[in-house]
Amino acid sequence: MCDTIINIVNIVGKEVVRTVVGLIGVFIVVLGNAIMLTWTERKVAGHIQRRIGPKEVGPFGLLQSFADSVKLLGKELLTPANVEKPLYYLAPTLIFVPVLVTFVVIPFDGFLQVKDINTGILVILAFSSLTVLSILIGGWGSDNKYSLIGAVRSVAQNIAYEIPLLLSLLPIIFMANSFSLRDIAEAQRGVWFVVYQPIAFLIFFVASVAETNRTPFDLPEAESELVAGFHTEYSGMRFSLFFLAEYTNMFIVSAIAVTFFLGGYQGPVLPGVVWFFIKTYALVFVLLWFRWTFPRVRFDQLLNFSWKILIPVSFLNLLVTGGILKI
Amino acid sequence: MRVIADIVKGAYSLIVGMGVTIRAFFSPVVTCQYPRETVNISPRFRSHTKLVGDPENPDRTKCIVCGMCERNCPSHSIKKVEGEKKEGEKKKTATSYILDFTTCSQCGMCVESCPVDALEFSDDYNPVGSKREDFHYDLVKEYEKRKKTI
Amino acid sequence: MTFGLACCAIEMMCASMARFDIARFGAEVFRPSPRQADLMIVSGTVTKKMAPILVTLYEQMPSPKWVIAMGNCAISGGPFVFEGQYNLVEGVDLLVPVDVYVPGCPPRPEGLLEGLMKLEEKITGTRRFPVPEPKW
Amino acid sequence: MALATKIIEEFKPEFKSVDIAEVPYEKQGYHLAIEARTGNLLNIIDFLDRRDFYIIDLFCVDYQEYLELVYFFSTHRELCRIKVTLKLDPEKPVAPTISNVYTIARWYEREIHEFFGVYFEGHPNLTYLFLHEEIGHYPLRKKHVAVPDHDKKLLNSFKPHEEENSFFINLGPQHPSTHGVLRVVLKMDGEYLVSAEPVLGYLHRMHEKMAENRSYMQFLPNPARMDYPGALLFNLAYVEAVEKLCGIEVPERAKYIRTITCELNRIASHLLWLGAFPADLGALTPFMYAFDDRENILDILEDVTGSRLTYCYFRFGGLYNDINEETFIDATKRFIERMRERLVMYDKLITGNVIFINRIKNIGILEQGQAKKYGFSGPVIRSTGMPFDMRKVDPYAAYGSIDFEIPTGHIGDNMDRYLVRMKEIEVSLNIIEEGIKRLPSGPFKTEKVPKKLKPPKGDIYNAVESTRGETGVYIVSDESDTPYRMRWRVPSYSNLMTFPHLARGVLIADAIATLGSYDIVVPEIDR
Amino acid sequence: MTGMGLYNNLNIYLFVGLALLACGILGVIYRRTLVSMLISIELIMNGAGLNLVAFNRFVAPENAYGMAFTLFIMGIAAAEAAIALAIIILILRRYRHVEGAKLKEMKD
Amino acid sequence: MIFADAIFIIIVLVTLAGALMTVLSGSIIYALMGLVTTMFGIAGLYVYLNAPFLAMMQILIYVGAISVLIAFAIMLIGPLYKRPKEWSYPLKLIAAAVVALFSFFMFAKVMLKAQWAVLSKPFAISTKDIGRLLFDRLTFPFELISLLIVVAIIGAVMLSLYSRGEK
Repeated sequence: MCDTIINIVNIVGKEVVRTVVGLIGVFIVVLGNAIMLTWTERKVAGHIQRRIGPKEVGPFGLLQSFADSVKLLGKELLTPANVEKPLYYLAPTLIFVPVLVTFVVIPFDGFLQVKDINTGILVILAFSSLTVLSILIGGWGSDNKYSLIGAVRSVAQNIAYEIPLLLSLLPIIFMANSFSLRDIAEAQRGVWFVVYQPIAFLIFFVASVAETNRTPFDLPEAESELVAGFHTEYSGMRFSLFFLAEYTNMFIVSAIAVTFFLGGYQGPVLPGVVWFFIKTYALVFVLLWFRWTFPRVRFDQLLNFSWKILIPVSFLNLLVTGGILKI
Repeated sequence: MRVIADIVKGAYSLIVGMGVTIRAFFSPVVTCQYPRETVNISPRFRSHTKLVGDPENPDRTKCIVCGMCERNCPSHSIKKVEGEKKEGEKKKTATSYILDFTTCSQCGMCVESCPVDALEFSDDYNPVGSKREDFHYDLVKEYEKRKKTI
Repeated sequence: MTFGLACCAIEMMCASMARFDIARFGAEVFRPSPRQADLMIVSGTVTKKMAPILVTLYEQMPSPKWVIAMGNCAISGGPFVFEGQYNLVEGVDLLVPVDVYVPGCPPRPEGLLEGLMKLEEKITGTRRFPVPEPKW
Repeated sequence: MALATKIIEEFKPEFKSVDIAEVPYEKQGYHLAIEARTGNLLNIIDFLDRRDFYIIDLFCVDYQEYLELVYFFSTHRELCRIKVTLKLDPEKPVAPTISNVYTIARWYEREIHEFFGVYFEGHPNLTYLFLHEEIGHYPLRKKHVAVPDHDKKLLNSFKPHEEENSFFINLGPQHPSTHGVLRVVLKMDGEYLVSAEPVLGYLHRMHEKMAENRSYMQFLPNPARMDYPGALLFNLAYVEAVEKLCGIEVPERAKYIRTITCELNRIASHLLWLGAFPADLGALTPFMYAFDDRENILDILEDVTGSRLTYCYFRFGGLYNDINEETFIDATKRFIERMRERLVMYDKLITGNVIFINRIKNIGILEQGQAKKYGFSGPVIRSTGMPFDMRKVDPYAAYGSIDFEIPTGHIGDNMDRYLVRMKEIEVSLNIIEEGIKRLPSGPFKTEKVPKKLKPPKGDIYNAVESTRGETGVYIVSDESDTPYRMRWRVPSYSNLMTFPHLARGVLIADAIATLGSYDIVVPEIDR
Repeated sequence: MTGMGLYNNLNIYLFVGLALLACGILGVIYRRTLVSMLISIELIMNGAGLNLVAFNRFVAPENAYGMAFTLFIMGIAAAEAAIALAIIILILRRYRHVEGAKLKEMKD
Repeated sequence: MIFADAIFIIIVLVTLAGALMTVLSGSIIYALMGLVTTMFGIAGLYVYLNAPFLAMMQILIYVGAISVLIAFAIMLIGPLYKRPKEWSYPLKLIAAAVVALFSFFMFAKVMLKAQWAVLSKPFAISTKDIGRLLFDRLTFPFELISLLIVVAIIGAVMLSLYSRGEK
């Protein structure tokens, strides 16, 4: 048995095996995370609102999201009559690509990483723009006015917030002198970057809330205005893919924030991967906390906030960082 | 300068709001877990009506089939109030009293108009059914059922 | 999926609020879009003007789908039925198949929860929850 | 009544041939009655418009031999209700439109048109507002009158015709933010609204028609279904109207209990709105908190009235049953204390929130001058800075003997509407406290109410301040035990009709915030 | 087990670049609206960039001039797209359409 | 490495298919999708050319910025409920095809004729090298590009302001 495995490994090459195993791991993490996060979200929402939240299915309602996903799988796959079929079908699949790709470069631990690419952060930033695109074609293809408006909003919002997101990461790249996420995490062995770059951290966090379309920036799916935004016409499995992607994106932005600002997997006593998850979920909790506290901003306010406050401030921050580092 | 002050003030207000919610997060829940425990329901709660038994003769209800409730009901939910005069009794005894609960508006008009106080609101606060006809209660039969359990 | 029409809609909201917390059964996600809904709770009077919309929404829901008629108005037109009425649908079951009826005007939130349990009983054949004791 | 005499003095020289009669206000609820004719109606309307009268209501009564249009006017400064009537030929009812003087009349006239078949000359858009396509007769006419074919075309006629470069969105009838079944057809230009047109009638439950089929007693449960969040207040409007009509005295204790329970109900209703309004803006948690508080009130009221929502508690001449002195007062006091604490919490959570402030400040500004044209009332008018409150203007129940302030806003934007309502909760708490302090003992019901009410011939208008504004009921009695005609003047109707005006050219998100700030209850509008 | 090493063949990259150029030309002529013309121009630019990198890789591997110039191309493309789209939206506001062939006024 | 070859061929085909989709599809949104596909294909080719940094920049700039910008413009242009259909005269298609094919074959001829001095040296240029080059040797063009972008941004803003004022 062992021999065959070693043989296979030798034939295909170690790197390939590592990648494949890693991808399978990523898939499991994605699914588990989404299920876990939906449960957490509902539970957190419940307790913030002084109620219990899911409870009756499984212990503490832990099986609730599981049951829900099984239900979603069992639902009829409705395709509305007027949709542009190729686009309509493509969107949920496409939204899953960046989710899977970005997981490849996230260092869960010094060792636990599918592949350390030396342009790691570029990979994440490059592929995360695909999310917008899939929202766009989903909204366009649904032939529904609400979806379309939701999609347009989403695009404008993403253009606006991608810039401060990038600009707030640049100082860290300056300081760590690398694009690789593992190098950046390693560079924080002593002091976390959040100490040097609190403003960048804040900007990054705000921008990433906007990028993941969470309250207070959840305009593309603003329930009271646009019914369900871009996924109004999606049902069953396809809808669940959007759903899954949303929760995974939450995890990803938190993970990046942790890697860049909060020392990644560094931490005393406990193994790195545990620290990583603790930090990440703490940030996710803050995201949830935001959602259940704040109202939604208006569209023009949203754009103004990015263009008039976040971008200038992050530019300034970048300038100051560059100046201090080099002079 | 004012812009910065505004931003700081705004951020502070957001933090205050978050403080409120986090305090709620850690305070005890107010949920009453319904099927396992129930809320205290006021004894005055109005559900559908029931007939009250005659304290002197538990076999019959207080209803004397005068038809007041039937006439006074705003939505004609009370149908077929019929009765017969039994031997040795002064008043009529109800044999059928059909309440169509699906059109009732729980106003209490029937209870109020009953001259002999034969009607009372029941405690059935959570009726469900899978047919419309489930809620065409025959109050006389209900009374007899209830009588047996007592 | 909510289909709040009238008075009962408020009680339906109450059911999802802190006191009764429909979320315990994992049913708090009131989806605004029919495409993502499983259950339509018709709570309130269905008028003739509303009827075609209700049917459309029901048809937009992916199967398997269920309907709860909540409140007397939805069941039979309730107290608004009178001779010569011109604007009511006397019972939502004339439009779409109804699985569970929850009578009352309006029913208490417990009624709705009980209705959900009844629906579960209807789907799975067993009742997982205890029957609450009669009160007094 | 100074204003009434002044009006008579000014009216007589200007309209020599028109009858103007003074009416006993205590009996009929209005001061003056003017009988207009088709020729001079517009002049009379103009006369009233110049004197800052606003239009309370406009409706029609079918007296078989003639149709009567009834215009109710009053001023915001001083109570002086004037009834202007106009008789029409039932075979060919045509009246001049007053919609270019009073904008709100545009919708009232549409309503009359579809329910009675009256045509209004010069009306810009005489299409159906409430009814659905299958109706073949004019429902509120006493005799069956079929709808002529050319009229049928106007049924549900608001189907937007597609135009270049603009597109339409149906906000509702099933849309998360409409709080029910309101439909607003929005014409959009990108994110901006070009125009908004409400379409009503998705919850038209024929209350007015039903009243003609039921006795006075049997109609009692209905008002509660009209405005379910503030059921008791509507109940009170109706009960008081009938009491005035029949001359039934109400004991003091009943008056006080009515006041207290009404104020509790007002808080419950405001709390419902307080939950729904931030939910429109995307914050869902205040919804839960508000309902949590509301649940407390419901417990108190359930203990008294027996139901949670659609109370049917007041009876002619008193109440259904007395309150349980100890538990009720205890619970209420506890609630007041708790609510005061919670108001501080709401201030922190919502009022102070910068996002919230930015979302609603300076959005949807209603000017004071428009109050005359639209006749909106309640918190909506008070937010413009006009201290107009039926509780003060025309005191009923025990409001006359309790002192309270009327919170007002400044510019009439969404923020003001929000603040006024929040303030009103506080004021209501004070009223309840005061009421409990003064609660007299005694009977809760007069004994002298006949089992079968047969009020004398005549009509009456009675108004109360419901949670949304001036709620009036107008009853015509013909000595039988059923009302001949009952008309409800509902505040949400006139409040909502300012929405098309406010929604022009704003962002859709702002429009939804504005709609939320009105606190619309659709069954009330549709009746 | 060695393959053909196709990816080590300069000509293939050049052909792909050329195909992109041809497609771009086709698109610029054939497409109707200004936006799709812009898209086609992006194709041409990409073809050029691909060529540059390919030459850099195969002909002059000791320095990175080709890559640097590809980066410049990307920068120019971004600037061009921004300006072009602004102009297109301007045209849209003015003429209510964005069809290249219908813009007669510019010629006059 | 047959595996690498296969993937390479797939990438080339995807690139070409994307390009064809861009120019021939009926609807503008499909054209955009074609463009995105092409960009991804080219990024793949860059990876094969040992230029991962460029590949990432390609995706970041073209997919993340330019495509999204174009998509946004499309949303603004098409009256939202109307799908602008891309039709043209078949004659024009033929003409365009002739021109395109002509240029294709002409350049192909030139290309095949030329003898490139292909060096088989190992190609190992890292991101750092590109950076060095950009800031040491090519500072002036780099600054020019920055200037161009600044001018473009200002121009775009001015244009939009102008059109808003006109409205």
